[in-house]
Order: sequence, then structure tokens, then C-alpha cells
Amino acid sequence: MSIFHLIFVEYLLKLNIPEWLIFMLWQIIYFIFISLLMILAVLFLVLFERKYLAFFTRRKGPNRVGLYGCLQTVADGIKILFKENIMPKNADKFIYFVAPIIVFAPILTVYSLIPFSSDINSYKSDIGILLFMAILSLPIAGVLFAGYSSRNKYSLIGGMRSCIQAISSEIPIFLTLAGIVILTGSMNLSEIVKAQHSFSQWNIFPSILGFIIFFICSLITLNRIPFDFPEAESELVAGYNSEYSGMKFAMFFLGEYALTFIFSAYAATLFLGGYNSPFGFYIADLFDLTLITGEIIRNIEQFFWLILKTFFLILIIMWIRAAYPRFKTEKALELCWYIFIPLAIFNLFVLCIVQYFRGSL
Amino acid sequence: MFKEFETKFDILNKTIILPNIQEFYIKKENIKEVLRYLKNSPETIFSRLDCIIAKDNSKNFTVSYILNSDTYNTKCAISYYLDYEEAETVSISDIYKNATWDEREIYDLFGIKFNNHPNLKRILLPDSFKGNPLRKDYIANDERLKWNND
Amino acid sequence: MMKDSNGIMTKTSERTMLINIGPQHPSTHGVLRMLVTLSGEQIIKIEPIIGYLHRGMEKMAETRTYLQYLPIVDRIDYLSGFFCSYAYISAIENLINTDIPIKAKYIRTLTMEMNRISSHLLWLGCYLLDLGATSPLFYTFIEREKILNIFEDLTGSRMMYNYYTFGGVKRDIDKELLIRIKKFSKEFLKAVQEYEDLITNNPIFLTRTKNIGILSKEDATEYSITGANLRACGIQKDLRKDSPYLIYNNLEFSVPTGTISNSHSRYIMRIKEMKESNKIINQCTDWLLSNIEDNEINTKINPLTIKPNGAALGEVESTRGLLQCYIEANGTEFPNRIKWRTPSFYATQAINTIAKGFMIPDLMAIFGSLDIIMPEVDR
Amino acid sequence: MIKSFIYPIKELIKGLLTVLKNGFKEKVTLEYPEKKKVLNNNFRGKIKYDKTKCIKCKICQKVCPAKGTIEINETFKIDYSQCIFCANCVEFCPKGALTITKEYELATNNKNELIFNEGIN
Repeated sequence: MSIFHLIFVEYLLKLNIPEWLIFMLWQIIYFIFISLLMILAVLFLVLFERKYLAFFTRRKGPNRVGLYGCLQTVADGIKILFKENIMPKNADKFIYFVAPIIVFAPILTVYSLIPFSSDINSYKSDIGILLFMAILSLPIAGVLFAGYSSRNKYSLIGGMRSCIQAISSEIPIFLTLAGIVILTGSMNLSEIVKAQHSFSQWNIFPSILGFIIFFICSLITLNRIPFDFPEAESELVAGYNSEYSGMKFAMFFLGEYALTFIFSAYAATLFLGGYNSPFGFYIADLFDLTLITGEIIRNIEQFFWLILKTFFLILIIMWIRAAYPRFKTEKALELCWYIFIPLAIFNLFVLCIVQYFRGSL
Repeated sequence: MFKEFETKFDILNKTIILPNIQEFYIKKENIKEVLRYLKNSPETIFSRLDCIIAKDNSKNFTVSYILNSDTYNTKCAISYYLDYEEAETVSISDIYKNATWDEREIYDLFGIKFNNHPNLKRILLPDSFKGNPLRKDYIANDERLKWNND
Repeated sequence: MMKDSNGIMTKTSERTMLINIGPQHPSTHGVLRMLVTLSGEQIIKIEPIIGYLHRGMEKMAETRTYLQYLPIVDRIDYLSGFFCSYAYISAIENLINTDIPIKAKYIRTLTMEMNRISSHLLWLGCYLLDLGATSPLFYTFIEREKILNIFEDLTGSRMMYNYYTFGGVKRDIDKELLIRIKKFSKEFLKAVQEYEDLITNNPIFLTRTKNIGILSKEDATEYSITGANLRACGIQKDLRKDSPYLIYNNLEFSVPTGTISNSHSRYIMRIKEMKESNKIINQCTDWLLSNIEDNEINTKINPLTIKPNGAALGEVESTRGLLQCYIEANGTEFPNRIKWRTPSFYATQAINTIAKGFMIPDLMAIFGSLDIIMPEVDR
Repeated sequence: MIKSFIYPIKELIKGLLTVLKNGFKEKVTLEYPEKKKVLNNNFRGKIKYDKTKCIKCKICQKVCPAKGTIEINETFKIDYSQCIFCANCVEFCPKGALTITKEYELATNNKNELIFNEGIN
């Protein structure tokens, strides 16, 4: 039971509210929290990416709407909501309509799996690692549906590419995840984080190879630039979403950024110690605080550390975007099958040895 | 350089395109033989066709082939006249591949037909275009341009 | 059953797909349309369709005097307007038999080589954009902007210069501008080094371009491909060396030549060409700085009254290859026929030969590396 | 073997660093409506007509490549929707009645606003 839940329940029970209602209210509050977090993350990320790319390319970036352009994405979002919804005449209407939802909904779902702090974690699943990846294989189906149902050859090629790359990138990812499970002995994400309580215990140190493989393969899953084949602007116009407009397009677009954020958070959780402070202590511990205030401040701090680590990874992802041209589809597949899978198996082997000696110490 | 060529074929006329390109007027029927000879003869080796120029001289057409020799670093022009009424000649796209589009362009703009051309159709103008704009009788504001207005 | 470009229904085999790339497509550099037959993602056949930017440049010449036609010439290839201007003007100078002053020759060489750099820079940025890299576009445009600013101060316009005139150039180049050019050429070397750091040996770039879009020597000659595309094959053919015009005789520069023409070597050729152009710029500015007092920049021909007679062929080694302008004059103030031989026209024709058998992503890598520009193809 | 692995990685890192190095260089954005470029006197913008100097010789009309841009009858008419700003008319005006200005912001909502008529005396 998290400290926030306890406070909430205690307060509401005083008001004589039935327990089942409290339970539902708590779920609703958590849903709102996650949605807000996602929307804020996306709004910030889109603006941040534009500013950051502008930094690399010696421009100023958006700076007209709001202070330093901080409202630019809000303005864009409002604009896109009012855009006309155009559907191709020959489109497979039901699948065309459902595809953006299939892409968007699972991404929202996995936000509940990540432990943002020791107490902010709505669903502590015992198979958290697996569930995360399993849910995230659904958006690929959405992309394929979008590509197929648009009745556009560019879209179709984009959808197919997305499918192939998902298959080939997920195998190395799962192999590195197996390494994490060996190291921590658990599939529960919060257990994994707890196992990395101090800086030297972070999974990245024994599993640096695994981290690199995971990182590059997640770039493939995220369709980020060296591997953005499904939308490859200069080849396929806009790939799977070329026939989408208005809100439906926005769902693909938001989904992509939300996925970037959550995948970075996932990587930070698995390899970079999650919400743990790298210094091994929290500011809340230094002061003599009451139990509840101390817990709350400590949670906020943990949340801050996770976000910081996530953004560190996002910075690298966007930096890569600024520097490199796009891979070729088949070369990326070769990279996955011929280099990453053997390396990931080797990594697994190394981790087994590491764990054997750790156990004996 | 052109001595053997001049003895071998009928040269109707010789002029110069400034600054220093010799232009030979030959008979229309000979064009394929001439070009094949100039391309393969070891004295000339005009391995490259720079472009084909068609001209409307108000009473007949001139078709000129500007040839370019990588080996000897020279250029020459082979030309012949075509009657206005039967604007038809033979395609040389089997000798120089790049003539394919050049001939299509001339067909498009002058209406000269090239026999045995692999794919003779309009290239710069849309298929629905009427007339051949580079002919002298085709003047701007021609009523044939009206297809554009409706 | 599928319709081909003629509107004729043809039966396509079940395993192939006909895809229409362009005329509106992010990487067709304008309005080229390609009908591509695909098997999976492999290209079986490409049929380029051109003419979407046809402006009737050759017909326009018939109703305009030589002087009136002059500003229009720049628009044939808007990225390297000086070359088009030069091809046209040199043909007319041959017809009216004038020799231009030495200073004008130097200024023409200087501007043309700077134009070559600016055009190559745009190509470089757009090529990498085709390959999916976004930043190089901005870096090259920053350098290009400097050249365009110099051109703007010299000629009055950024792209449509209208600077050359019959018998010379219109305005003298002043010392302050020459110093700016000198400064630019120093900065440019650093910039090129940066592009090379970023691109040349990047493994992703190498997998995208190495051994992709191979153009054999025979095909290059057969299709009359010129410029950097040809020199990448190993044929050293450059009009600046073969029959030097202007003052290329007095300048020290080399013509970069490759061995096998593939997308990567074509890229290398252009990078090297930019460096060579930079050398030429340096030599020209040095000469111009030491002859700053020389005021003779054109032979005072009245362009209003020229009525040449005869035929002439103006040639220039432009950014994209051999650019020819054939003029047949008939003694009046209107030309009888002007024909433009543009290098991109022939490069476009060869796309099918070069790109057949490669994949869709390779098509962009090949097409971009040929440096085709549509206004030049369609005229 | 190891070299062939390390070399690409070195090149990739070099690319990243090149991009980063550029980030710390001076920014080049010119915020247009507020800040404008300084133009040289040669710049070919809108054309200024001085009716006191004009002698109605119509040379400007004759040298104009975009036919119909300049028309001289009772008035001097110039149509900027057709003008290509080559400044041929300015160059060949024998009396200097036409001069170029630096004004280049000619965008309007109405095409007719681009046609300028001025009386000739």
C-alpha cells in the first residue's frame, strides 16, 4: 500500500464514503494522473525536440507563441484538433478508424506499469517486464492496420516495414531483458528497482552490452531517426500515416512521443536504477521530518530522479536524430539478426557468470 | 580527321558552327550509316551524342546531330534537311541510347516522326496538347492553345 | 489489370506493384514523376515522366530580342544561373566576334566557380535530407547563404543574376567584396571538413551509398552523361581542361576523377570539386585584388543593336555537366532558333538503367546522387 | 577484425561530436519582420519612376523580357505581378527616369494593387 493511497483512504473514510467508491475514485485519480503525465510529457517533448534540433542546426527554434515559444505545441495541438477529418474513399472504414486507437491505447496502458517512485505505481505486476513488452507489441498491429486500410501503396509499404522491424528488434530486446531477470531474480519492475538501490548495483554496469543493444533496438521499435523506415519521409512520403489527418493523425503523432518517453523511462528503470538516487540518499532523509511529509518529499524526489534519467536517454535519442541519416531496412534487419542476437546471447552468458560470482560472495 | 569520311559519303555542304565545330550536310537516307561509321571508325570515334537539334527554316526542317569524341576531344555536327510535308526520318536510338529522349522531344515540339523509335510519344507537353509549338507557324496566342482555357 | 502512363491497360503479374512517385513527393527535387514497378521493395522498372515544369524557354526566344532573352536565361537552371548566362553569352560573343577584357574574364570565372559551390552545397544538403539526415541541410545552407549574400551585393539579386552582358560584366567588383570572398573561402574549407567529418565515413551513409546505383563507363557514354556523374566513372572529361574557356588556362586546379561511379563516389566527386572550386576562387580573388585599378570590365557594345548572323554553340562545364546553348541567328534582332542542351535531361533518362534491381530506399540515394534539377530538364 | 568494429563506432561518435560542436556556434536565424537584412544599393527591388525626366522613348518597354509588364501610353504602367525584377529597363533608360529601390515586400491580397500607374507630362 502506498503512502498516498493510505492518506486518501483515511481522509475519505472519515467522510463516511463506502469503500468500493473509494476504490473507484482512487483508480480514477490515478488514471487522471497518468493521462496528465503523458500529455505533459508529450507536449514538452515535441517542443523540446524542436528546440533541441534547432540548437544543433544553429537556429533559434520556435519562439513566437508564449515565452520562448513554450505554447507552440499547445497551439499546434489545438490547430490539429480542428483539422478536417479526411477518409480515403476506398479505405477499409472500420479498420481505418480503429487503427489509431490500437496504436494509442496500449501506450497509455503501459504508463501504469512503470514505478515512478516507490509509491507512485498503479499496477505492480509480478511479470511487469513481460507485460510491458507484450502490451507494446499491440501498436505494431495498429500501424499495420493503418497501412493496410488506407489503400495507399506508400502506407502499405510503411505498415509492412513496421511489422518486419518489430519482429527483428524484439528478439534482442527480450534477450537483454532475460539478462536483467537473471541479475535481479525478479520480473516485477518495482523489485528490479529496489535491487538497484545503490549506484554500484545499477544493472548497467554488468550489462553495459545489454544496455547498448536494448537502446538501439528500442530506437528501432520507436521508429526514431536512424531507423524510421515506416514513415521514411523522403521515400514513403509519410508512410503508414500518409492518409490520416486531424485527430487520427494526432493520435499517431502523440503515440510516438508518448512511446519515446515511456520507453526511456523503462530503460531507466531496468538499467539506470529507476527512481533510485545515484548518491544513495535523499534530501528527505537528511532532515528530521514527520513520517508522512518525509515520505511525500522522498516520493517527489524519486519521481524527479526517474524523470531526469528518462530525459538523459531522450537527449541521446534526439542527439542521434540530429546526426545520422536513415538506415536501409534490410541493413537494420541484418544488424538485428546477425549482430545483436549473437551479442545479446553472449551478454546473457556474461551475466550468468557475473551472477554466479555475486551469489558466492 | 574527316578525310576518309568525306570521301566515303556524299557531303552536300560544309559549314562551321562557331567557334570551331565542322558541320556536314548529308543525305537524309545516309544518316544511320554515317553515324555508325563515325562512332566506330578508329579515326573519329565519336562515342558520344551531345544532342540533336531540330530547326524550322520556314520551308523545311534541319536536323543536326552534335557528336563528341572523348578520344580526340573534338566535336562535329551532322545535319540533313527534311521536307515540311513528309517530316519523317529514322530513329538512331539503337546507335546512341540518349537519342531516345531527344527524338521524343523533337517529335513533341516539331512533329517530326522518327521511324523505329521504341517509344515515340510526347515528352515535355501533355498528351492532350494540340500542335507542335516550335514550328514557325505556331505563334503565341494561337487558337490551338485554347485547350488550356477550358 | 493496371493502367500505364499511356492509359493503356496492361496486365501486371501478381507479384509486382506499380507505384507512382511524384510529381509531388518530398524527394523528387521538384516535379519529376516516376512510375516504378516493384516486386516487394525491389525495383523492376522505372519510367521517368517529365514536363511538369516546361516553360517553353526555346519558344520564348523566338519572340524576344537577344537582350530581352538575357534575364530569362538565368531561370533555366535557377541554382547555377551564371553558367546558363555564360553559355548563352559566349555563343553570341562568338557570333558578333568580340573579345572580352581580361578583368571581365576573371570576374566571370570567379562568379561561376562560386556559383558551382553554392549549387553543390544545396545538392549536398538535399541529398542528405533524402537519406534522412536533417542537420547537414542547415549547415550547407548557412554556407550557401554567405555566397548568395555576396552575389546579392555584387549583382543585385540572389538567384536570378542578370549580371553578364555582351562583352563583359555589368558592374565592377569592389575591394570590400573581394575581401569578403577571401574570408568566405577560408571559412569554407573548415565547413567542408565538417561535412566530411559528419558524412563521408559515417557507416550508415556508407551502407546507403556504397555499391548502390552503379553506372558503368559504357552506359555513361551511351547516355551522354557528363559532369561529376561521368568523372566518377573514371573518364576525365571536363570542358575546363579539354578546351579551356575564359582564363582556365592560367589557373591551377585539378579535375577529380574516380574509378567506379556509384552513389558514394559521386558524392566524393562533388565534395572534391567544391574544394577545387575554392582553389580557383582564391586565385581569381588574388588576381583581382592585385589589379584593382583596372577599370575595363566590358567592351562597350550596345546590346540594343546587335544583329548577329550565323550559328554558334556556347558551351560551359556547368555544375551538373556539359551545358550547351545553340543559337542560329538570321541577321535580325530575333534569333531563329535557340536550343538548350542540359545535362540533367540526359541523367534523368538514365535512371532506369542505373536504379534497376535496387530497392526503394536506394532509389532516393541514387536519384539524389545524380544531382538532377527539374527546371533544367524541362526547360 | 576488431578494427573493423571499432572504426565505424569511432566515425559515428565523430558525427555526434560534430553536430554538438555546431550547437555552440553562433545562431543564424534572422527573425524576419522585426529584423531585416541590410541591403546593398545594387539590390533590384521595386522600380521608381521620375516623370520629369521621362521622354517617352519606350526603350524600357522594348527591353523588358516579361512582355506587357511596362506599358507606356497616356500613363506609365508597370505590373509587378509580371515583373521579374531584372532591371533591364533601369539599365537602358537613356535619361535616368527609372531607378531601382530596395523595396521588396510587395505581397498583397489583391492583384490589382500590384499595378502602378503614373501620369506622364
